[in-house]
Amino acid sequence: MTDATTVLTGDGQPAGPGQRDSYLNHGKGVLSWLFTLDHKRIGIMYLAVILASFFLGGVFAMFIRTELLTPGQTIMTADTYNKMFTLHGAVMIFLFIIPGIPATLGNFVLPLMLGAKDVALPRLNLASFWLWLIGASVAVASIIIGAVDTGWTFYTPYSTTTGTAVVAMTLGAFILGFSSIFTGLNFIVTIHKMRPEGMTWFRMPLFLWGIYSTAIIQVLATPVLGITLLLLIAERTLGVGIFDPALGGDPVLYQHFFWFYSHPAVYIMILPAMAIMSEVISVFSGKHIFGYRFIAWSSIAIALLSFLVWGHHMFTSGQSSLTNMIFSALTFSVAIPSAVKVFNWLATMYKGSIRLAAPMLYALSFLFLFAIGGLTGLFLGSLSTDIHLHDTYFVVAHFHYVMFGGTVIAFLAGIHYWWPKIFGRMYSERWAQVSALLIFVGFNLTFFTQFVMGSHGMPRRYYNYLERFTAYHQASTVGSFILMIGFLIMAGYLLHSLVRGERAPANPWGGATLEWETASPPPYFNFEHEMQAGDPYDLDALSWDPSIKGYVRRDPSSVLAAPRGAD
Amino acid sequence: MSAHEQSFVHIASVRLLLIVWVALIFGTWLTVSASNVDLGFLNIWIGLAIATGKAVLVALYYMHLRWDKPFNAFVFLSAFFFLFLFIGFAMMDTAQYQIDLIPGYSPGMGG
Amino acid sequence: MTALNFVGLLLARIAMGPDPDDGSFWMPPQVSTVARSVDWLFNFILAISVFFFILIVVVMVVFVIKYRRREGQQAQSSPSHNTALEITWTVIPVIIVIVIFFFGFKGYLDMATPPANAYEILVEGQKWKWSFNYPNGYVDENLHVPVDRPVRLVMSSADVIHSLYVPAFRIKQDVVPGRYTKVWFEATEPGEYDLFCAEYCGTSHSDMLAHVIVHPPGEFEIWLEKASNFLETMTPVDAGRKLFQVRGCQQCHSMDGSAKTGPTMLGVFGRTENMADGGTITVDENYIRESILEPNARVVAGFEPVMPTYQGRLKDAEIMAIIEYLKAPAGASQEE
Amino acid sequence: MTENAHLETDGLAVDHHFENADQQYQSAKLGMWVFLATEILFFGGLFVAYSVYRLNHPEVFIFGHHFLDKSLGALNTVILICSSLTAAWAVRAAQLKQIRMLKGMLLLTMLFAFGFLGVKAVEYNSKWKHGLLWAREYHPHVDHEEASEILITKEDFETGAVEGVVEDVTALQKVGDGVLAETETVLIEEAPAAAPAAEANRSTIAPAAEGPPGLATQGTEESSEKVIEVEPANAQTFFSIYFLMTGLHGIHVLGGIGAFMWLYLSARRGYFSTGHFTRVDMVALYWHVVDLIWIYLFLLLYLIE
Ligand code: HEA
Ligand code: HEA
Ligand code: HEC
Ligand code: CUA
Ligand SMILES: [Cu+2]
Repeated sequence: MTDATTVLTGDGQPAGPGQRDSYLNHGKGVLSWLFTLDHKRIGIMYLAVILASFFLGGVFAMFIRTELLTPGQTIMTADTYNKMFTLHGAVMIFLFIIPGIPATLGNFVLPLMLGAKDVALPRLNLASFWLWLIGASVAVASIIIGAVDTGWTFYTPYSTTTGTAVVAMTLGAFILGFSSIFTGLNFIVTIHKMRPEGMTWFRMPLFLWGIYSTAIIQVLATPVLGITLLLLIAERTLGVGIFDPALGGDPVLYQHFFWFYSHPAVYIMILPAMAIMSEVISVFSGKHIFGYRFIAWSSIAIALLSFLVWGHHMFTSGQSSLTNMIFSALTFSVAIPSAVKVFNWLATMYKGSIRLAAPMLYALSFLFLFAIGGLTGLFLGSLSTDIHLHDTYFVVAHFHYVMFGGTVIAFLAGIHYWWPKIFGRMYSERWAQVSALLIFVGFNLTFFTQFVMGSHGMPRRYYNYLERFTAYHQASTVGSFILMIGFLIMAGYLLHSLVRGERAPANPWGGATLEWETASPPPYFNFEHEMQAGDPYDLDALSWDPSIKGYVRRDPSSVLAAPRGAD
Repeated sequence: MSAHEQSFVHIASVRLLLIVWVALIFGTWLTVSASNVDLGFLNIWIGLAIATGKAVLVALYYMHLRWDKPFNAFVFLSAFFFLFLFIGFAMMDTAQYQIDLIPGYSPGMGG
Repeated sequence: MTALNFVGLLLARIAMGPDPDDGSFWMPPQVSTVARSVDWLFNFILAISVFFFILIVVVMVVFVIKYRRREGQQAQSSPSHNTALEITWTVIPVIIVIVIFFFGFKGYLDMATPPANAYEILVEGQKWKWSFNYPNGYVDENLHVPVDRPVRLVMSSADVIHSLYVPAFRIKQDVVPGRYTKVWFEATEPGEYDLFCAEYCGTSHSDMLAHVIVHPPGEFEIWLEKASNFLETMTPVDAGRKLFQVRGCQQCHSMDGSAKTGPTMLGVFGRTENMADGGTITVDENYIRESILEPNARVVAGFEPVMPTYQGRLKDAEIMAIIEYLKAPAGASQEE
Repeated sequence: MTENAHLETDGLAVDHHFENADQQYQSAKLGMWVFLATEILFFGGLFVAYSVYRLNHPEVFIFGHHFLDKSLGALNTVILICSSLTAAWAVRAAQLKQIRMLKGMLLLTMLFAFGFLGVKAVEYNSKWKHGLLWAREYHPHVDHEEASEILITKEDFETGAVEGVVEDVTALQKVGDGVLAETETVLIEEAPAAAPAAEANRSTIAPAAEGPPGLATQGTEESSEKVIEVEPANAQTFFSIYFLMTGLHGIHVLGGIGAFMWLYLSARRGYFSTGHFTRVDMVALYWHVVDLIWIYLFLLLYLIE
């Protein structure tokens, strides 16, 4: 590994003379990024495009909230509004949150945690990124050629009869599905085949357990989304009459197909979030994680049980009563492993040494918000209450609490936690706290009001609403603007950190997983040594070194296996 | 995973390949003949049993599962497990709500 | 942080003012026999949720305060797992959710099994209109029901999926093309309540509303009798106007000259229309009749052939009335 | 009966992030199996649709499958089994570095695959000619260009050669074991001697006294009564499912041909002389799954009774 001379790093910052070789400056030019096989670069490219998608989805959200400021028309027509929430939902789900954590942080961190040089199948990894790009382009193209107005669920027969660009959007989602499958497949293989010496299954960092469980769902559920969307496309283009009642098809069967994927998909969203939580809470409490095995097993349990509950989205759909009852009963089973995790995280904080740095602030808001989101799932899982609450804003609030309050908040925790590792720079802690606070307050104002109006009977996907819901909607809209300001601040200080941020030490937080053993940002081949793994939560093995403003291992040889031969 | 583990690959003999081939052809003949005998509801199950027998032969011998890591077989089988789950629930539900359906409803078929 | 959140909630509460529909903080008024049990379960789950939520937040806050990192201080040691404890907090939620499931299931059984003597009303959903067919053949755009009497709705859809939702009754059921779905309720308070379409169905989904009018004892029959006779009691023009509203025509046809999904009906009679196949047509009685019964036989240029047929759904006398209404000068159609 | 061999790992190029050839091979293999699992669930959706419709409307499937040609289906099954044999053989050849044998087997496999598609094309063509397509394109009709296959024509009714058949049947044509009528798709079947003609789903157009000429030989000698079965409602569903399943399968066959082509070119370039055989192994695994799926499709679509 030679010292590089002055080169441009990937994010455009000039690297100082004599700067160490890192994956960021290992190759130059756009092509060295677009066709890289390096999991770290792929992770960063994913991060860029996925945050862009989040921004796009967020813009749609702000249009939605602005329109709902008053009943009737505020800024757009009904047809435009219907397209807005469809695009908001579809972009947020298919482009942003499903690939979200695994493709970005998972890609970057997973091989590092394994002490490996890369994922097992780097070409597939790149292919998955390209599929994402293609799929996203097709989906975004649908916006240009007339957008879609079906809701992100594409229920037939509305989706087979509407005149909007359903085929383009579903084709996009179909391609994105394969991107997701390949990511999951890759992680399964990597975790099976590339664990370093000493890392038995129960010595894996819990982040890996979470990503692994996610991958199981990605691999087993996503193909069904694929065939569902393919059938929908065939329905529209050829008229195959499987889902379209006009041709003898069954629209409720479509819903079974859709939710067979899309329910497990919500755990594709939350499991990686939980995975991040286990790392962050332990590290910022300065404590060994509590109940490792329960947390690990509960991830697998959630993944498997998630396949048994899809019918809870269909309690009022015409699904038979017997099926309703079975699905309601099974639904509650998923709540148990989630509860286990929450309690274990709390117990981890017990007698700890808790630092309220930005990642931990997000972790604490996660606990707060996910508890609300998850607990409101109980109202929905229970049959008689769901009949009333289904398709109202109560559901909208529920899923924003779990998806935003859960996944997005944990994603932010993860971004702040690994940011120094990824870019080798620190961000402004003070601004991070301000934005975390704004997001927390804005979020609750936006969506807690929606629980109340939902249980009062405000249906979702409503462009127009009765006078008496106005106050709720307006409070919600105000909240969403606070939320937006929080995000703009975040975008500001993170961008600033890329250029001006203080240099980060290898281990700024005192994490004991392997990614903290290499430089920030890591060199091209990740580690100078072959690594071996110890207990990933043995935080006592580290001590603070004020001279480098970071943590160092008391006994570095405990993680080093043989030195690496020249590659 | 570890360097000291010996690489181990199975190579199927020509004889084995041919024997399996004969068995598969025989299985095909058997399914076709079985379908010509009217055994009521049993037909479908017998057919499925023979087809599954053929599938198992292909998987075990042509796909080397018999000598492969058990985990690979587990992965493959779990796909079937989740598929049956899907089929099972879907069949249970659709059968239950049949009475609500308007028989032969298909206004778009033009007749 | 929690304090701030409570401030947020408080602000929201103040902004909302008193509960607008006379319900409680969470729920609209209870107007059906099942509402009470639904609300009971809702409150039960709410109590459990609040308990666990407060537990979690309090524990979290206490830990954060008590074990806050202080200069040079390390975490104290404590076990990193405790099987008995972990099993406890696995089993307790298991028991709780079983209880919740049980009550939800029990409440649902009541909602799913209508009493034998229920009064039956046929409901049809179409974009973006509800029609309620009473046993005597009368069709209304609102749902009128007697108080204290089980009512069963047998529902079907003419196009896409809709969903009939009456928050005050706590009932909701999708209306699916190609099948009959059913729902029942027994209203307990006379009054007027909202009925929503809860399944997204396109442009005017949020305007696919109706009222539920619960009549005091004895008055429902009187209302039905009077309403059913409108062809006799009203002038043909008025009856036509009513039909035009009730039967969903105005969802697609305006009376003010603007084109909606279909051409405006303002001054339609005697108008010369260009047809999609290139010909022209002067609108007369026969053409209107044909448009209603076989809408796609001849399609007006510039419009999609999406108008549903009313064959078998409108009686001859009713079509006559509609024709009279469409013939009437604009003034007649303005008056309310 | 079997030979075990230790792979020579020395001298094989190993990607930089792997420690040795075995790890690389096992990773690829696990990856492939996971991919095959996704394939099962991908196709699985169609099997769900099949099961649901077949369970609820068996008459549609009974009716529809008569129009498929069992013998062509069986032929294709045999072809695919042969291709599986050659694919498995190709793996063996690659493992043993028998390059000529490998190339031969790859060529044979591709040949079989094309053969399969050819037979499929014949079948599709016949459906096409009679309008037996998926729902929106489902317009069954007699193909008058194939005059020789037409069993009964309008004249037969007029001359009284056939009695008792409803009037608007103007021509009957046999397609597979099914019979198409000009105005209605009907099926001529043996009526069980004792059973009354009007079973629930066997609504009859008319029990033709003699049975239409030309069909008499079809039946067994004992029961002479023929029932013309009317097309059940939503018969199009069968053909939708038929085309979806065989179509998706056909696309997989095409993909397989592409993959074998790639292997063949690699073989010609000498790639497999180095001892790498992972690629052949992976493609063969994929191909066997394509075969596996067909085994079920053949049973479920052609052999319904
Ligand atoms: C990240 C995504 C995510 C997650 C994690 C969840 C988690 C859960 N969801 Fe949610 N859900 C969605 C995303 C998600 N959901 C989406 C997107 C929709 C709507 C889609 C649409 O229609 O557009 C939806 C809709 C939805 C419905 C359908 C509502 C309807 O349309 O009528 C139901 C019904 O059962 C439901 C239930 C649950 C349950 C029981 C959980 C459980 O997993 C929750 C478990 C968690 C806890 C229980 C909290 C933690 C535990 C404790 C605090 C301890 C105490 C606990 C006990 C005593 C049990 N969800
Ligand atoms: C991940 C999922 C996700 C996320 C995060 C959000 C976020 C938000 N959603 Fe979401 N929403 C859905 C998924 C999501 N939504 C889905 C699936 C539906 C159902 C659709 C359907 O019915 O079909 C829905 C529906 C939905 C509705 C209901 C519409 C209706 O039924 O009529 C509403 C209404 O208020 C709403 C509002 C919002 C708001 C205000 C946000 C805000 O939180 C958004 C805040 C974000 C921003 C303002 C972007 C700011 C970003 C930047 C400035 C850049 C940041 C850069 C860096 C961090 C570097 N959403
Ligand atoms: C779903 C929308 C829809 C509904 C509901 C609907 N129509 Fe139409 N109607 C159309 C469209 C679109 C056209 C133009 C295309 C055509 O001629 O078929 C049309 C055409 C007509 C015409 C011919 C107009 C002309 O300018 O020549 C008449 C008359 C008419 N409708 C009457 C009615 C009446 C009466 C009803 C109710 C009983 C009704 N429509 C309900 C959509 C609708
Ligand atoms: Cu009808 Cu929504
Ligand atoms: Cu769900």
